[in-house]
Order: sequence, then C-alpha cells, then structure tokens
Amino acid sequence: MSEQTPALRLENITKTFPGVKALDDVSFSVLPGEVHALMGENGAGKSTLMKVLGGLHQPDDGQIIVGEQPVRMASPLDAKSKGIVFIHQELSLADELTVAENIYLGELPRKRFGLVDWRRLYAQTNEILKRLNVSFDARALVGDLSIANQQMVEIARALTVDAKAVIFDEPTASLTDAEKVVLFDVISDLKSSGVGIIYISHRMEEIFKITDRISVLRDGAYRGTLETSKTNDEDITQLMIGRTLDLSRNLAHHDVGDVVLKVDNLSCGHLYENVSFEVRHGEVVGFYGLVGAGRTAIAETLFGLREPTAGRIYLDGQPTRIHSPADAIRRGISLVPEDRKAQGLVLGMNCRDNMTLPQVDDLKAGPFVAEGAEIAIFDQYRDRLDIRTPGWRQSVGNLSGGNQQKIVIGKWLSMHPNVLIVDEPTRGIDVGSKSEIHNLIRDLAGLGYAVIVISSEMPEVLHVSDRIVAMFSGKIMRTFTSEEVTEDNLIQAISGLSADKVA
Amino acid sequence: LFAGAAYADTMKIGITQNNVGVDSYQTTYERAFIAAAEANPDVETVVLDAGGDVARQIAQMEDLIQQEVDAIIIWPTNGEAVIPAVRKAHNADIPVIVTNSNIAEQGFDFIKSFSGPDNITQGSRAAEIMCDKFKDMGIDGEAQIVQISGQPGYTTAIERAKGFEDRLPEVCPDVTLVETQPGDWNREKSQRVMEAFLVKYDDIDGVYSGDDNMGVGALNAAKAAGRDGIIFVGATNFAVGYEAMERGEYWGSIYQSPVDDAEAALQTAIDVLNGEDVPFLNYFDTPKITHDNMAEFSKPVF
Amino acid sequence: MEPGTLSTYLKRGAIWGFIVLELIFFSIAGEFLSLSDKPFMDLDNMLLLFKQSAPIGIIAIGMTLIMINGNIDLSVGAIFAMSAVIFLDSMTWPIFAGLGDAVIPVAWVLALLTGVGLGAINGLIVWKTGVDAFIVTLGAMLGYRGLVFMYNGEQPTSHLNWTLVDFAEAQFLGIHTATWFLLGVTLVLWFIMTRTVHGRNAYAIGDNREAAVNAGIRVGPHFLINFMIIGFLAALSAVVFYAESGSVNPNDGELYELWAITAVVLGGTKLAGGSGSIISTFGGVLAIQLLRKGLGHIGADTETVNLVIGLILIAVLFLDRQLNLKGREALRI
Amino acid sequence: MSEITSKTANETPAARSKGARPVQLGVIGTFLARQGILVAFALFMIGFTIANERFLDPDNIMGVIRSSAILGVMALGVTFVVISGNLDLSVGSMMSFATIVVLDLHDKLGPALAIPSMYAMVLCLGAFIGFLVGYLRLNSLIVTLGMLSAIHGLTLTYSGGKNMDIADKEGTWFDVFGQSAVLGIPVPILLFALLASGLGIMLAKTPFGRKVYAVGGNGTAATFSGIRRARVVFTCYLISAFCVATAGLIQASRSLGSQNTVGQGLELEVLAAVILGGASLMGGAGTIFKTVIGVLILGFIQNGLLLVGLQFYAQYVVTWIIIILAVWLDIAAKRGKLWSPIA
Ligand SMILES: Nc1ncnc2c1ncn2[C@@H]1O[C@H](COP(=O)(O)OP(=O)(O)OP(=O)(O)O)[C@@H](O)[C@H]1O
Ligand SMILES: Nc1ncnc2c1ncn2[C@@H]1O[C@H](COP(=O)(O)OP(=O)(O)OP(=O)(O)O)[C@@H](O)[C@H]1O
Ligand SMILES: [Mg+2]
Ligand SMILES: [Mg+2]
Repeated sequence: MSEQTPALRLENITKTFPGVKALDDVSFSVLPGEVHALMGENGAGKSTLMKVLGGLHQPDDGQIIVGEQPVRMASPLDAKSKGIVFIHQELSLADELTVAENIYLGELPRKRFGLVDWRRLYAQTNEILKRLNVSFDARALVGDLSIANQQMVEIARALTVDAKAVIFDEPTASLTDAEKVVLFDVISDLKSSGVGIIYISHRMEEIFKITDRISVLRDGAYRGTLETSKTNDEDITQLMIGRTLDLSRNLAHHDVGDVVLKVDNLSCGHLYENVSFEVRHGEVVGFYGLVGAGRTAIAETLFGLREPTAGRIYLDGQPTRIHSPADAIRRGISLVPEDRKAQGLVLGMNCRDNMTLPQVDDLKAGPFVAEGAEIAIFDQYRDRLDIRTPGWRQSVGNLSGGNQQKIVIGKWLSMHPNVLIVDEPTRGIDVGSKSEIHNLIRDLAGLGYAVIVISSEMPEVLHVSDRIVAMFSGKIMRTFTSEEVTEDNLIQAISGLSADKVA
Repeated sequence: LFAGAAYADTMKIGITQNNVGVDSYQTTYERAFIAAAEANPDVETVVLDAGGDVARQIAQMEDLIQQEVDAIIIWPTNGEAVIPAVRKAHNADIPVIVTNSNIAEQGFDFIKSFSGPDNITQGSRAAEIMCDKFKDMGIDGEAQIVQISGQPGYTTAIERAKGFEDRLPEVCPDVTLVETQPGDWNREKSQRVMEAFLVKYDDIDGVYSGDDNMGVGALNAAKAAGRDGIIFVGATNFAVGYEAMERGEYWGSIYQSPVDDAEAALQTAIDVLNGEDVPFLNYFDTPKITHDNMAEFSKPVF
Repeated sequence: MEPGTLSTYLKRGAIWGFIVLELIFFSIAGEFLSLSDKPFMDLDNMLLLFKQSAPIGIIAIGMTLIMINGNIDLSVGAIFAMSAVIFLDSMTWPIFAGLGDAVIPVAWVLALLTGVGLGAINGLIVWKTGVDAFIVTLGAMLGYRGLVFMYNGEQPTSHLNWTLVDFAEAQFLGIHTATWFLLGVTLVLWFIMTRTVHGRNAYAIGDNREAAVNAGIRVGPHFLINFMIIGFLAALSAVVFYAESGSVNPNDGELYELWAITAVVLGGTKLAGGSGSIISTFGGVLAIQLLRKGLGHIGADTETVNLVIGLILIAVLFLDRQLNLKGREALRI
Repeated sequence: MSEITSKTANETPAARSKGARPVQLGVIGTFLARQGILVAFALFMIGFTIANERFLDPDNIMGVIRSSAILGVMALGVTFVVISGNLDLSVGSMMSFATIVVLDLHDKLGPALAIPSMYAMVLCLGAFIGFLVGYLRLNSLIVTLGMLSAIHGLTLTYSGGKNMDIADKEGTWFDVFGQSAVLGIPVPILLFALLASGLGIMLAKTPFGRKVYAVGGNGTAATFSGIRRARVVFTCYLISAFCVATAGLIQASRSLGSQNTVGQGLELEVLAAVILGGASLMGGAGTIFKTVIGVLILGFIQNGLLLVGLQFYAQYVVTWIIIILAVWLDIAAKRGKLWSPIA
C-alpha cells in the first residue's frame, strides 16, 4: 500500500447509546481515489460510524482528521462544508419537491437577494441526470418516483459538490441491475477524479467488483482491513462473523401439496392486469421483475390493501374476497412489506410490542395482554433470527437497519401463516442472516406453508424458489420451474422480450 | 330563523350585539328585540352578533352602512374601539344609538343617544345595599368583603366594579374590600374563585359579584363549605338569583331586565327616526332589589 | 415543475370553486331574505370584503409559511393583542410627547418590533429546546396573553388618533388601506415561498425534516426566522387594524389563531407540512369572511351562524378529500 | 489467509478531541428530567406551602382535586385521542351541551332517564366525529374545530340561549354526582379516580390500548399489522365523548343549573393538561397517570396563585413557563441532552 495521505481518517472512535456500545475504539481511513468497503453484520456499527463522520452523531471519544487537520463535525452542514457527502441508508428526500430541488437540497443555486437561480438549477440537474442515464425529469416530483428512482436521486447528490469523500450506505439495496451499472460508473468516475469513497454493502459480488480495500467491523469493534484483490468471500465472512459460512449449501426441497392460493385473471387498474398463478402447500414461488413491474401491488391486493378491479382470488379452492389486512390475517395470509420504516414498524414502540402487534388480540390473559407470552415469542424469534438488541424494551427505531428488518420478519413468522408473502425480505440484511432467512423460508415450505418471495435480487430468487414468476410492466410474462430457469431466460422474460411465451 | 324581508317605507334598523349566547341576558335581549320589532309593523330589523370580537363588530357596522339601513343600534364590544366605525355611520347620515353599555365620550358627537342601564350607578347601588345590610347587622365597622368581577376588559364589568369600589368607602368607610378576582360572567369559574377565597380568608362577611350568575356560583361554594352568614350582593338579577333570594340565601341585587333594555333601545331608535327629541343619556331604571322588597318585582324570565 | 404554475392552482382550485358557490348562494338568497335593496355582489360590498378580511388574512398568510414548515403558531392572537397594546400605548408615552403626529411611525416600529420579539422568543425555544412548536406556542398563547393583561391590568388600552383613523379609512384607487396591506403581504410572501431559497427550504423542512437536516439546512435558525416573520405579520395586522379602532381589550385576538389555521387549511395546506400555497390561503380567508358576511346579509341568527360555519368547515374538508381522492386502485390504509 | 494490514489509524495516542461537547445530563439529571413532571409538581407544592400555609390544608387539597375533577375527566378521554394521533378541540363545547341537555331533561324525564339519554346524545356526537376522523380520514384539528362551533350552535338552539336550571333543587337526588361524598371523599373525585384507573388499565394493559399506541405511532404500519385503524380512532372519540358526558354530569349535578358556555375554553386547558403529562401530539406516547398529574398541576397552580393573591393572569404566565419546562425536561431526558441537537 502506498504511503499516500488519507483523504480522511477516523481515529479511536467510541460511541455509546443507552445500553449499547455501538462503536468501540474504531479507526478507519480512506485514501483519495480509493473505494473502501465497510463491512459487518447487521448492527455492527457501520452506519453509526458513518453518522459520526457525517456530523449526525458526536463521538464519545476519538477524532476525525480531514487531510491533515483534526476537525469536529458539529453538524451535517459542517461535514458537507468539509467535503463529505453522505448518501444515507434510509431514503432522505422531500417528496413534495422536485428532483432538482432534492438533489440540491440545502445548496440551491442562488441569485442576488437569496433568490433561487432556477435556470442554473435545472441546467446543472439535467447534466447530472444525463450522466446517470435515468428516465425521469428534473422537474418531476420525487414523491411520484419509484423507490429505485428515488434512490438514484439520492445518489445524484454525490455529483453536486467537489467532495473529498463520498459515503454510500447500502446504495444498492433497492436498485436493479441496470441502475447498479450506472451507480458503479458514477463511482468509478468519482474515483478517477481522486475522491475517496466509503462503500457499505452486504453484497459480496459488488464488493469484489468495485472496491479496493475492505474494512470489517464486528460488534462495534474494528476487526481489520483486507485488500480486495488478495482476499475472498470466506475470509471476509470469517472476519465478520467469526466463522465461515457455506453459502453454496443446497436448500432442502420438499414435495408440494394442494393448491392453497389461486389467482385468476386478477387486475388492479393500471398496476397489473390479468394476472393468474397458483401457490401450493410446501412451495416457494418467486416473483421477479424490474422495479414497478407490479409485484408489490399484487402482494398488497392479496393482503387486502388494494381492491382488485377484476378477477378472483381462491383460497383452498374457495373464491374469496379480502377486504382488509385484518381479513387477510384471519385467513392465514401474512405480508412482510417492502418498506419497513413506513409499513413494517412502529418506530417508537419497543421490539416486543412490534413483534406481537398482529396477534395482540389473541395473546390475552383475561381482558389483558399476556405479556409473558409476548416475551416468550420475542425471545424465540430473537434467537432464531439472531436479532441484536439489548432487550425487548429497546425501541425499534434505535435498532440497526438490518435488525429492524428481522423484527418485521419475526413478526410475521410468529403468526404461522398458511400463505406467507415476503416482499424484498433480505433488503439490508447481512450475509450470515441472509442465508439464515433463506433456510428459514425453505423450512417453512417444508412445514407446509405456501410462500411467495418477491425479490429484485436474481440470485435470491433463483436460490429459494421452486417456481419463478417473471413479471414485466404489470403482466406475467412467464412462469418457470426451477429446472427450466436460467439467468438468461429470466432476464429475457422480465425485459418484456418473451411476451408470446406465457406459460 | 331569519329576520324579515325588505319593504319600502318601513324603518330599517340594524343592530350589532356584543356576544349573544354567552349568557342568557344577551340571548333574552336578542329575543325581546326581535319580538318588539315584529310587533311593530313599521319596523324591519337586521340582527347581527359580533361574538365578542371588535373586528367583527366593526365589519358589521360597515355592512350595515353599506346596506343603507335607516338607523344602527350598537352594543359595543369595546366602548372606544368602535368610535371610528360609529363616526363612519354618522358621516353616512345614519343615526347611531348605543345600547346597554356606552361608548367613550370622544364618540358622543357621533351618536344620537345612549339607551341602557347606568352601570356605574348600579355598582354604587350595590355598595349601598351591602353597606345598609352591614349596618343592620352592626358589623359595618369591621366587615371584610371580596369581589368577583365580570369578564376582564368589558365595559360593563369595569363600570360596575368602579361604581362599587368608589361608592363603598363613601358609605361604609370601615368595610374593607380584601380582594377582587374575575369570574368571567361564568358560574363555575366564580365558584372556583370563591372556593379559594374561602380557604384563604377565615372571615368573609360579604361578596359582591358583577352579576347574579356569578353570585350564585359563589353562593354554591359557600354552601358547600358550610360557611353561613355571608351577605351576597350581585347585579342583573337572574332567575337563579331571584330564587336564592326567595330562599333567603342571597341578599340583594340590581333589578335589570333585558326586555326593558331591548325595548328601550328599539324605541329610542324609532323615536330618533321619527324626529322626536330623545335624551342623550337615556337610562332606564335599574332599582335595588333585596330579600325585603322582592315581592315588588316579578321573577326574571332569564 | 417550477412552483407556481397554472396547473398547481387548478389542482388546488377547490377553494375558489367554493367561493363562487358562496357568491351565487348569497346573491340568490339575498334577493329573498335580505333587508337591503342592494345586491350582495355590489362592488362596494366586495371591496369591503377584502378590507374586512385583512386582520385575520394577514395573520393567515404568515400561518401558511409556518404550517408549510410543519409547525403551527397558536400564539398569534396574543401577539396581535400585545403589539396592539404597545402600538396604542406608546403614542401616549411622555418621551414621545414632542413628536406630534410623527409619533405614529415610531409607534408602528415599536409595535412591529414587539411582534418580531415575541415571535423570536417562540422561535428560539423551538430551536434550542426542540420542543414541538404546537406545545411552545400553546404555552405562549397563555403566557403572552398574561403579559397583555399585566401591562394594563384588565383595562382596555386606548388612544384614538384621528390622523391615524383617517389614514386607515382612506381609499387609494378605491381600495382600502387595510386591503393594500393584505395584498402586499400576500404578494411578498408568495414571492418568498416560490422564488427564494428560504421559501424552498421551508417546503423541504416541512416535507422531511430529517432529510433537510441531513442535507445541511440549518433548521433551527430557519424556524427562528419564520416565527419572527409571523410575529411581524401578527403585529402588522394589529397595527393596521388598531389604526382604525384605537382601543384594544386585553382579550382581543382570542381565537384568531384558530380562524387563521382554518383559513390556511381551507386553502389546502396540509397540517403535516411540506405543501401549501399562499394564494390558496388568500382564498381560504376570503371564503370564511364571505361566509360570515353572507350569513349576516341574509339575517341568520347566532346559533345558525355557529352551526353553519362549523359544518361548512367539515364539508369543505370532505369535498377537498373527495376531489383529491386517488383512484379505486389506491392503497387502503 | 490473505494479509491483514495493521490498523490504518495513527498508532500514536491521538489528542482527544477538545471541542465543546453538547451538554450531557448526568445520572441525577436524567432521573430528575425523566420524572420532570413529578419533580415540578413537588416543587410547586413546596413553594406554595411556603407562600401560604393554608395551601396544604386538607380541605383545600380536596377542594382543588374536586374542582379539577371535571377538567380531569375530560382530559382522560382526550389522552386517548391524542395518543391515537389526533386532537379533540370540541370537548369544551360538547361539555356545555351535555350539561345543558341533562339539566333540561332532568325536569322533563326525571333524572333516571335524563342521564342515559344525555349519554346517548353525547356519544352520538362523539360517534359523528369518530366517523369523520376515523372512517373518512378527515383532519381532526379542523373537524373538531368545526364541531366546536357547530355544537355551540346546537346548544344554543337547544336551550334557546337561556340558562338552564333545575326547578326543584332541594327535592332531587341528582346532586349526588357533584355535591355528595362517600366516606368523606367527594363523589366527583371518586368518579375521576374510578375512570382514571379504569381507562389507565385499559390503555396500558389491554390489546385495545396497545392498538391505540400503534395507530398513533405509525398508522400505516398498524394497518399493515391488521389493526383496524378507523375503528380504533372511532373508539377513542367515543371514549372521549363518554368522558365529556361524565364531566357534564358532574358539572350539572354540582351546580344544578348552568349557562350555555360553561365548558367554553376548556378544550385548551384540557389539551394543556394532557401535554403537561407528556403525551406527544404526534401520537403514540403518553399515559393516563401522567395526564392525571398534568391535571393536578394545572389545578394546583390555579389554586396556589389565587391563594398567594396573584392576579389570575399571572397564572397564564406561570402555566406557560411550566408547560415548556416540563415538556423540555421530558424530551431532554429522552435524548440525553439538554439542548436540542437541531442546528
Ligand atoms: N440512536 C440510537 N440509539 C440507540 N442505539 C442505537 C442508535 N443508533 C444505533 N444504535 C445501535 O447501535 C448499533 C449499531 O447500529 P448501526 O446502525 O451502526 O449498524 P449497521 O452496522 O449499520 O447495521 P445494518 O447493516 O443493519 O445497517 C446497533 O446495535 C443499534 O441498535
Ligand atoms: N406511478 C406511481 N405513483 C406512485 N406510486 C406508485 C406508482 N407506481 C407504483 N407505485 C407504488 O409503488 C409500489 C410498488 O409498485 P409495483 O407493485 O408496481 O412495483 P414492484 O414490482 O413491486 O417494484 P418494486 O417494489 O421493486 O419497486 C406500490 O406500492 C405502488 O403503490
Ligand atoms: Mg446501517
Ligand atoms: Mg416491490
């Protein structure tokens, strides 16, 4: 490694939250023109470290050095003025403003008297959007964009200033492959202009594709730094979780039973049309497609959140109308929603209450909630899903992103549904837990559950599904069995190239 | 529900009231006014309510001027703030009659007449009732009283308190007024205020309240605390006050009828429009009423 | 979208449709029920409408800014009263005795400073303590009102200055002084909200405060400025109104905050913040004043006025909801 | 095994950052702040006792609690509404309505029928608001503001604007709710205590209570968890209406007569008490116990200042300061910092 001056250094950073030592004497540095990955399990402290760097948290101890100077990052503004751009793990956008205003949030170009220089704003934004090769307009409202496009807006912010360092906190969690390519181009541009890049991700293939070095955190402590070119999956996971993982383990496949759920020519406005499929006991059906293909909307319909405009749903052979989530739950349907923050969790509530929320009516001792039973459920799923939290009293908002996701999964697993729908179940989940969740999904199928997995990660869909439904623009293009599916024909199907081959 | 439609050759009289519905005096006034106007075939009225808001009252004055009524009766929310609006009516040649509580002297040039009770006199009469009773009881040398005044800021409340406070030392120099707190014309509020007074002062001989509604609230507090022998004097004899007086729990008040008040105001306006001479300060009489002479008065309807 | 395009106005057009309905209704009903020979939509009457909208209107315009910001200010009624007290009282202060009518601008400045100062106190508390604006200003609504009472006991504060009254009653180009102020304030605030960085930041903060903080917008000072602006406007409203009336009761301005908020919400601004328009608030103010005026015009009595205003408020909210309802396929949450 | 580079950070012990730290609350500070409302309460009681020895007089204490009972009962219901993420500004107006109606019906139907009829009517109003806010999802601030005005109009129409008084004040048992005592404890206090414990347990321990917190904390997530959000909100307004009706009953029974505006302005006092108790206006946080403390603080401030002889408006200023300090300390304890971190 050359003896370059790092673009920035974090030295001996310690940060505690009530009951949690999130960072323990962590040191870390980024060189100019380097892509430096930060890895670790969910709750290892990656986001917290970056928030310290970005001025969102003050460290209890330790210091930050930019160039040669020790500095204090008093606020995000402060960090920004010192050349640090932070692309957050959770979307951080104003829905009612335009794309351009969001990209330049906090630094709108000005004319005299504090007036906004609209012309310059749109000219600059258009340039950036062109570079990102996106389909939306600078004047579009961010709230009207899909989550993936919103993520692209977030990424566009990295290009607005002359940054010393750019932090990407799980930028690809909700991007599809095409957008990832664009993102990686952006990163390599930044890199060649000498910007230091910190890249947080749980996806190994990305890490190997774009990073130069990898630093690993475990339980808030620094575990070491690896050179990407000289390492492999196993070493990284070894460092991350203290043991090796067999990622290529074959998943159990079971005999499938009767049809549980049958959907016949279902349509919902323009969201999806004439969708038909069935799911059997013991079967995992994967739904794969591009962003906006209509998968989430189907899940929402099955869960009683949307009224279908045409078609029928059959449960156990009976035609059924599902009026509300309460209705769906009563009929044994569970949905792990796509957006954990908005749809999955009451952030101010504690972990236990969140987890038992759907069954609070059933967990009763007399007229009261049986808190003992609740704690038992919580403990069971905390162990099973390896949820890192100081205890059930911790409010969910204080958990790391991945652990929050696990709470949501635990919440729905504990309902023992007949039909389990999981929408992007492993978004933001670390490798270890991810394979654990995949195993779990297979195990559930083994127990006779019918499982629908919606995912934008092709390996995931290929890995867990017995059958795969490929969607494009609100229509089912083709249904594959696990034998006939290949990466190529799947990609073809979801790009709308094989409309004639509907299975 | 709605006041009558327009005919030519009748007198169109507009009234903007202070705050109807806040107590039954004002409501009874409004009904009596409408009834009196309906009984008179030559009169048409527009009845508006300012809801206690000066801005709204000024707007209503402007509206009445704009509608070209023949005369305007105003029950001011604030005796000074409405003067410019009254001047506007005056400049538009619309005679203005003030009712119930007067406007400030600066505005006297712009009004034709004031019709209503004399609140200052009412206050002093209440002081006299209280003092006379103390003299009868022989405690005028050491009696202590408390006052519960009306809604802060309103002319009627201020004038009654002033009349009472000015007159009391003249007639009973040795009686002390130990404390005054507002009861906002509200029976419950006044009850709470009185409860605190009772805790604070072991010796309360008399209570003067800005109207009987509040007086009865104070009476309830005293009854609940088992404190007998307190002399209650109020103003504007409400039905509850009259009943308490019948039972001998409430000593005296000022008899003031909203019906008289409303009819006097309407009549003054009609007289002005007919070109008759009306006295500038057209007080209607508000006599003293006590447990002793209450037989002379009929029970108030409100 | 450059903010302020025609399409946004059309989308937020419910309030203007409502105003038209009111005009039609009161014109027709007035024919049968009103004592007046003049039509409701008489030009003078409409000019008066604008003038009478001014006291609450000026405050409501400021409230729009606060609410777009995701905050609320319940203390405006008390600030209004306090500024009025200073305005009227300062004209009688002995130190200004020699000034003659030149005291007027001095009193204006003092009153406006009072408003800005009280607003700044709210803003500072919100900024420094992080207590929600609703709570801070609910407290201030009581506290400032207490200060008003303390200033002059329970007596009204009065100073009738006929020069001022003449100024306030003047009509320039047929339009009343108060209307000019209302229009001016509307225009300036509209300009700020649509054209300046401060205005756009106000939307951003109201929409997603965390995002704004993350993006480096200094939210605290921003709030402070906005509370100073609404304090200023509450004071301006007082100054304009009391020029014409010359006397303030200590409880004047009570419930103004609720009427101002009502006007803002009628204009389509969301309570959650992030969206809203000054021009629509202007419509909301007119709609309320029109309702009051119209009900007076047709001679409705007190209980009817209360009942109707309350129910209309709910009805407008309901209609607005129906108009903006997403299609049948919308998510049922 | 690939090469693991040594820590990239400078090995020499780095100069500890010397920059100004945000003020952190110590252990005691955090405890005090967490119990901020109770501490404030205790300080108040001590202060007033020093200022006026009669303050701690049992009669006075009893009197304050009794007259706070009406406000308190209303605050209990509003706590549910606020935790579910909504507001209720109509409670004052509705309380006037309840009082007037029960007094009127007392003479027409007799007390035994008047009370249930009044409850039915007030619950209908509550159901109407609950329907608008819960099922139609209209904004609660505006809906209840509208209802504040509309119910006032309704009350005036009902009563013809007149005061309502029971004709035979001596011969009715109707005064038990407001004026009598059981075992030396005034009935209003008993009713308040009874409702507070019942509703307190309901909120803290039952599935319904849990759902109220969930709906207020994140309505969308609650819906996704199968909670019928509209029904929860609707029920909260029914509870609020029930409390208001009880408050009206106590009020009517206490004075056996009333004016139309008896509850006017109470909505804001109630809200102040609920906020003092630490309920979040964003929804999702608050408890009945703390609301009760909030109510008592307001009651004792009013009474204490009156005893000390301060003008009523001094109470406004004091309430202002108390509200802000109490809420500030409360959130400071939660975030562990005195000053807000927002820039
Ligand atoms: N504001 C907070 N209050 C209390 N604990 C917190 C807070 N923020 C983070 N934590 C805790 O700090 C630890 C580190 O969290 P962090 O978000 O940094 O994890 P992460 O490495 O980014 O995980 P993920 O991959 O899931 O995003 C977690 O145990 C989390 O619960
Ligand atoms: N034009 C749109 N405007 C606003 N929201 C939309 C729009 N299109 C889709 N959505 C919302 O986005 C969510 C996802 O939509 P959809 O089901 O069509 O996509 P998907 O295939 O699940 O893709 P992904 O979840 O990967 O974005 C849905 O909840 C839907 O309400
Ligand atoms: Mg993270
Ligand atoms: Mg999706």
